[in-house]
Amino acid sequence: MDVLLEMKGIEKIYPNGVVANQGVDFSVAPGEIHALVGENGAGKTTLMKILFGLEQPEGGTITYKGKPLHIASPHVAIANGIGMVHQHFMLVPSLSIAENVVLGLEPKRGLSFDWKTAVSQTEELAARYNLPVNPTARVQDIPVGMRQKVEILKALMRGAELLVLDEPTAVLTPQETTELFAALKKLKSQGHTIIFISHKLREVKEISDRVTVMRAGRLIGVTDTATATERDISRMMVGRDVVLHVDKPPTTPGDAVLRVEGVRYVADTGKEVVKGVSFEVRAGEVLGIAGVEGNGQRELVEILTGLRKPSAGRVIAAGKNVTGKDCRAVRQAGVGHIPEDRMTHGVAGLGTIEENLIADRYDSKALNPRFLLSLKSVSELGKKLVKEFDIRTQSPKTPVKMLSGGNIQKVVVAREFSANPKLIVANQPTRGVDVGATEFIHKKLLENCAEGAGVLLISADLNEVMSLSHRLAVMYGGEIVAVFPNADEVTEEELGLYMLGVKRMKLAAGSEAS
Amino acid sequence: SKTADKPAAPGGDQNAKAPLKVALLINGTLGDKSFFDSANAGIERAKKELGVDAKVIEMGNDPSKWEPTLADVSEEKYDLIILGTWQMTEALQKIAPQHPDKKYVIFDTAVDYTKANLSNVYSIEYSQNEGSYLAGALAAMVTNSKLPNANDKHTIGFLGGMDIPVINDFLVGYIAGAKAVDPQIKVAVSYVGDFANPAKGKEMALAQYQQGADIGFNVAGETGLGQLDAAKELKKYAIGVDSDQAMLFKDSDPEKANLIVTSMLKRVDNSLVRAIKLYQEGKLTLGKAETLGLKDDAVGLTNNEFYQKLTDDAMRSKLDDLKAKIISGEIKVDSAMGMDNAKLNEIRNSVKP
Amino acid sequence: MSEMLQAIFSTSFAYSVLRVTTPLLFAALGGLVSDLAGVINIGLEGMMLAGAFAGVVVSAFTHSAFLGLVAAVASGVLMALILGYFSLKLKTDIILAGIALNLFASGGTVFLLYLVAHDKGVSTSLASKVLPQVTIPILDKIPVLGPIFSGHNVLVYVAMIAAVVVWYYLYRTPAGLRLRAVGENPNAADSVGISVHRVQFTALIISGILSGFGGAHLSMGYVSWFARDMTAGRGFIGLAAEALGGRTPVGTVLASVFFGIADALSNYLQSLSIPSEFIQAVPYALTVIALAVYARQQTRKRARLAKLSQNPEKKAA
Amino acid sequence: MKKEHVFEVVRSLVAILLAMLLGFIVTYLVSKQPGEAFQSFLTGPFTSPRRFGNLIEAAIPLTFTGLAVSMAFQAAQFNIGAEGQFFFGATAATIVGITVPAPGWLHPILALAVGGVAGAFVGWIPGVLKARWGASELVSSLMLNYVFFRVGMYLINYHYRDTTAGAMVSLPLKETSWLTQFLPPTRIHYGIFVAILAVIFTYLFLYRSRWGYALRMTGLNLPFANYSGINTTSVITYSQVISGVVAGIGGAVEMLGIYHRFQWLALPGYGFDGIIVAILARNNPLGIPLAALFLAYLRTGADIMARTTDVSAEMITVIQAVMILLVTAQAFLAGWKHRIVVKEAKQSV
Ligand SMILES: Nc1ncnc2c1ncn2[C@@H]1O[C@H](COP(=O)(O)OP(=O)(O)OP(=O)(O)O)[C@@H](O)[C@H]1O
Ligand SMILES: Nc1ncnc2c1ncn2[C@@H]1O[C@H](COP(=O)(O)OP(=O)(O)OP(=O)(O)O)[C@@H](O)[C@H]1O
Ligand SMILES: [Mg+2]
Ligand SMILES: [Mg+2]
Repeated sequence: MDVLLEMKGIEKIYPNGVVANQGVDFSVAPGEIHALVGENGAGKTTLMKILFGLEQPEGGTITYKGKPLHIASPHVAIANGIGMVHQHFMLVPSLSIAENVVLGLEPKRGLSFDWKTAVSQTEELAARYNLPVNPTARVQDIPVGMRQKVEILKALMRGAELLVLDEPTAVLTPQETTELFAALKKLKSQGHTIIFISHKLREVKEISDRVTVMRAGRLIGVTDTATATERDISRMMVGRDVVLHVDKPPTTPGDAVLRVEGVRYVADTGKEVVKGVSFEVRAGEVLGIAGVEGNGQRELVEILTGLRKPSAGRVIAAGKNVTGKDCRAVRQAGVGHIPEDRMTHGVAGLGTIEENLIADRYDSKALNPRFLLSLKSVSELGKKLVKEFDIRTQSPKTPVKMLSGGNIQKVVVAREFSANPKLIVANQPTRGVDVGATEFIHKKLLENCAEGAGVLLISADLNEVMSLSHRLAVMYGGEIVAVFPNADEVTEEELGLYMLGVKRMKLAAGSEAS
Repeated sequence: SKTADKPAAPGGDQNAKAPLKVALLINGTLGDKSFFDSANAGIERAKKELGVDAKVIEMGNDPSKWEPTLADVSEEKYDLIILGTWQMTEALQKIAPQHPDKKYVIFDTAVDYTKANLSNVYSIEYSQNEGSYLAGALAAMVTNSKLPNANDKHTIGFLGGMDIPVINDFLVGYIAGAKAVDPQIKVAVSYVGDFANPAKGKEMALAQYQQGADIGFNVAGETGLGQLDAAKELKKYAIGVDSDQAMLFKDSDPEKANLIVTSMLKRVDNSLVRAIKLYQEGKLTLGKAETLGLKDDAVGLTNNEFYQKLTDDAMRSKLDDLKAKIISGEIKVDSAMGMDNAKLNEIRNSVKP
Repeated sequence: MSEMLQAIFSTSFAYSVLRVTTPLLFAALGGLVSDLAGVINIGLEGMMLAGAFAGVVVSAFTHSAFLGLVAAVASGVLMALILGYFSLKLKTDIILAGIALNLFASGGTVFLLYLVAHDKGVSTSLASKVLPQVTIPILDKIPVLGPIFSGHNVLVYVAMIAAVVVWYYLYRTPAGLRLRAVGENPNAADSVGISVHRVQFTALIISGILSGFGGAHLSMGYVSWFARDMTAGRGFIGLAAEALGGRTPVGTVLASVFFGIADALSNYLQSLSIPSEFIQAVPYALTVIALAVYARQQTRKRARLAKLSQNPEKKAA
Repeated sequence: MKKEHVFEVVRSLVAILLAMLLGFIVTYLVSKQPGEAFQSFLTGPFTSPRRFGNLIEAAIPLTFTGLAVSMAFQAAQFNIGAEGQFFFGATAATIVGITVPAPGWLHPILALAVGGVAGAFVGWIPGVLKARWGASELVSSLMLNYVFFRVGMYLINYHYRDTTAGAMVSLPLKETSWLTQFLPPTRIHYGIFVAILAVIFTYLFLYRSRWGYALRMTGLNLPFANYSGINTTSVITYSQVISGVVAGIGGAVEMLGIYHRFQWLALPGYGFDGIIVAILARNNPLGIPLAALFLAYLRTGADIMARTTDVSAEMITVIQAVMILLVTAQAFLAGWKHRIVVKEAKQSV
């Protein structure tokens, strides 16, 4: 079989001593879609960063198109037709899409940057690969799905023949994922080669020709996708069998722990992004809110949790009116919150695990028996939670930043769940988290629910909302457009139609989703 | 062995071959174009003319370092330690009695001889107010003169570095001298608030000139040099201070030099050479303070080619007359030293434009 | 008093505002360029000082004001390279490196001044050159405008042009696009093959060039010699002006002019019977007040926007 | 891990040596007595008790401003204003020292307290402007230095000036207010204990109190702190206020311990030095006194060198700048460090 890229014996040790890659052999055939999978922290991103010249390996060789290639910087990679779409987007928020796409290859007229050509080049490219975007929009104003497209366009603009996509679907809706896959297949048919990283094995099965599995910095194996089942792959990844589907226990919901009444929110730009949303969450139930990102879910969650003040409406959490109150008041009412972006809101990266675990209770009597913080109590709490929530770390005193994404998420979950909340607002709780950790977080979520907490679950991962929720609502354009009292009676496709605004239910105003 | 060649007892011991060891402590830095530079010049002259072995030590602008430096230097092998300014008096009053074998000269201030046994300290004071009196008189004559750049307003300027006693001592003399010549005189007074910001000094001087002054006196260290640039730019006159500022620019910028009528100097250099010489001769009046003024030529206006060119006989004879009266005691010039703010304000307000 | 008011509403006051503003503007623009590239430049003060010094010395020895200016700019650049080498290559904390650079310039210039001029304070013994004053032909004849805008030192005009050039460079050229991208998200720039270090070095060099001009204006325009520490905090004021101006070229120019006016005002206010200390504090106090007022207004504007739509909702309810 | 610590020490030593070498080369070029000059620089501070005392005395104010700056830095706030806070604290303490009649033990405490309050006030302004309206604390704290310098000068000049003095100085402080110098011939004074207390206080505050925890989390990640229920508005304000208190007390200590009457005509520069100290100590309160001693050692050695040899004070400023640059160069010898890390990681795998 032909080989386009061959990485041999790749070794990578980060300056902090983490061994991220250990003698990894990885090869890709021309024209294939090759999936790379593994648990959080397995070293996938690192391997790809080496390929793209963002990191330098301590050992190993790279052969590309039959010739040895030393990739000293992304510049070299780009010049050789290697493109990469990063797990954490690498875009400049204040610039327009067109500017982001042409950055580094700017068209010129005289001395000036040729804005018109930049726009038309972006348009052409978008049309050619069927990735429609609005070139003049600023990146900071566009939804995540669109950003994903911009990233791909960026790579294609540079003539990428080998395209690396690091977890591109983590933030997409099923429809968007379908669109993306269509685009990828088109690329493949045009002769591009694609490396595809994902934690969603279903997608891997759907799109890839072959799969390489990594665990703890080592290569575990390569198989043809067609001959392996999801279960096989996940066993290779984790080293044990994983329960891929949760059985949520039946529930008899109690009193309302959250009542949202006619909440509205107007952004700085003057645009109304939440348009009079009302619903209720009862003790012991999971209410799922599905929706494409950027339809007001983020603002809604931030209003419910005290990060934003609503422009109008009321929020009653655990019987207390917390409308317009700050996070502290909301927390005191008994609300836990798993935020969408763990690195921005969920943790202080440079703080230790312990420090992050006490963030919501640092001033409690238990931790401050006298005047000072009791280091002993803090450390006991840390040890207890690290154990209980299976946070993989050398010590609770390790800075959170050193953990892999999945483990960082567990830190957040540990803090929020251990506070015995009456209501949990969980926004994308397992985004970018590997199968093992996802299983764990789901289990914990349902446990809390069974103990009587109400859960509001917001997720772009349909599989997740559908399997965990008792009731389901769909948000589109700042409104709730559909409510399903029994989540088990809906199909993915139907949900997708509501999410994209194609369909819409007639709901009585004020009593939506109640 | 080190103790063997300990310098001989000071005071004109003829058989001592070892030259007199002198230290000059600068509580600031050199390059002030003012009395530190002048003191330094005096030491240079003493090296040449009197054969002393001297070291100049810059202590910088941090007052907390001054006392320990003085203490340190007092323990080293110097015979005569020279220092200046009022800020050093308290330290000297503390340290001098601990080193009776060392001799000290302090200039531009006097120690309080009642506070301790200071029989090894000689103090030199200058009547800068007397010199400034003459500068004020000259300024008043210039503004009323027919000189090409003089206007018909009776306004003169004063650019001070800061609103502090040493500077105000110049001001008080200056105002008094100006009033003596022209009772109608107005004096625009500005303080820059900084001794090392010549651009700001220039800006303030420009403001004074634009508000009617046609001559100004700068007493502001480097900041004051900005006034000279302002004078050149607007074709007005200036009076320098502490070093002969016309001569500073004689070669590098004659146009500017031509506008500097004179400079008011404190001749620290002369007074130090004199003190060292007296010491070598064993005649220095240690344990006492001396005030040097116009009569000792320790303060006064510079007489150079530009002064000659810009002033006429009448002006010069008037100045000579005033000088004689001050020396004879017929005119008593007020001093800002020890003056309170109320009195000072009264003086400033009496000539406010 | 009336003479003072007359002076303040005169053309010469406006003229002096431009002159006072010039060195601040150079520093502020220099600070802006490096700040937008993600390197905060605390060393502007030192860069200016080096420029002021080199301009005087070289013009004195070559008898050419132009070569002096070139040297001023070159030494600003040299300081920028030192700052860049330590902060970008050796990863010295950028703020610390800036402070060290200022120390370095402060000590180094006096040391060299002593070597060349045998003076530790001012360079008056060197016959250094000044840059010419420029009379602008037609403008010159127009009342009011002529006396305000014509007849300035050439660097005053260079500063005005520099403001436009900096704007153009930052917002209209590919290099400016890259520079802003690097400042906002270095990873993004890196991922498209732009060398972050090279862009940041370039930004520092531009910063050095502008500071060099600013220094030259002080010692070869404003006054005609070098004096120790003669920048007297202007580099910091420039940095403040850039921050006050919201990190945009237009804002930076406005903030610099604002500071220039406040400073010029304080020079004229001395004839009031107010203790000089208070008058000297005027420019700084005004800056704090302006900063507070502006920030407060921004906060209010945001609050007002968010409230706007409450009204329709209230009506509906 | 251990080897990494060894490496840090070695790296710093090599950097210092290199800076010294550079300094020596320059000294060699400009001095007729380079050997002697350099020796006096290195060993000068240890050649007499008084000189050693100078080192300690110099480290005291640096400790205060270093602590002050690091407190703000820990909250991710800039504080260029320590300068003005220090200055105004000293001014306020001067006034108390001159005017208030109080017994010997109470007087200094009172003066320190008032100095702290004055510093707090100067720190409060940028804090509250930032917290309420997001106004850049870099601009406001810098500008306030210049403002409060003038306010202080006005107070002394117009209300507490010693009119009998031949310079702009305040009336002498009452002896009851002095922090006694207890180790003659040095001028080491009781202020050193205040400094030690300040170090312990800031350490406990930052690492052992709930307010310090809130402050650090705000500094590490402001949105996170907000989300966790920390009142970040008040944290930002109090970080600047406490920073001001520490700097203000520092100014007061310096005034009561060393000066005994106010005599500054310019800002003394401890604020900027405090930034150097804070960065050298990586904002760790326990490292601050060491960093302050290091800087004080450089300065004292330099003074002695300038005083006893023909090397000028300016040259020394240059050498200091080079040392600070090299010693804090993170990437200096980084390649070597990486090889050590790689070797260790490979062994442990
Ligand atoms: N810049 C870095 N410095 C230090 N350690 C790092 C760095 N980047 C990654 N690591 C560590 O290297 C290991 C491999 O990380 P990598 O990002 O390659 O994992 P991954 O397989 O992409 O994980 P995920 O699925 O969570 O994205 C992890 O332990 C991680 O903590
Ligand atoms: N300079 C660094 N030092 C230490 N750890 C780092 C550094 N840079 C990144 N890391 C950590 O390495 C880990 C891997 O980083 P990466 O960006 O590849 O993905 P990740 O956060 O693990 O991904 P995911 O979002 O899929 O969980 C992260 O936990 C990150 O915080
Ligand atoms: Mg990854
Ligand atoms: Mg006249």
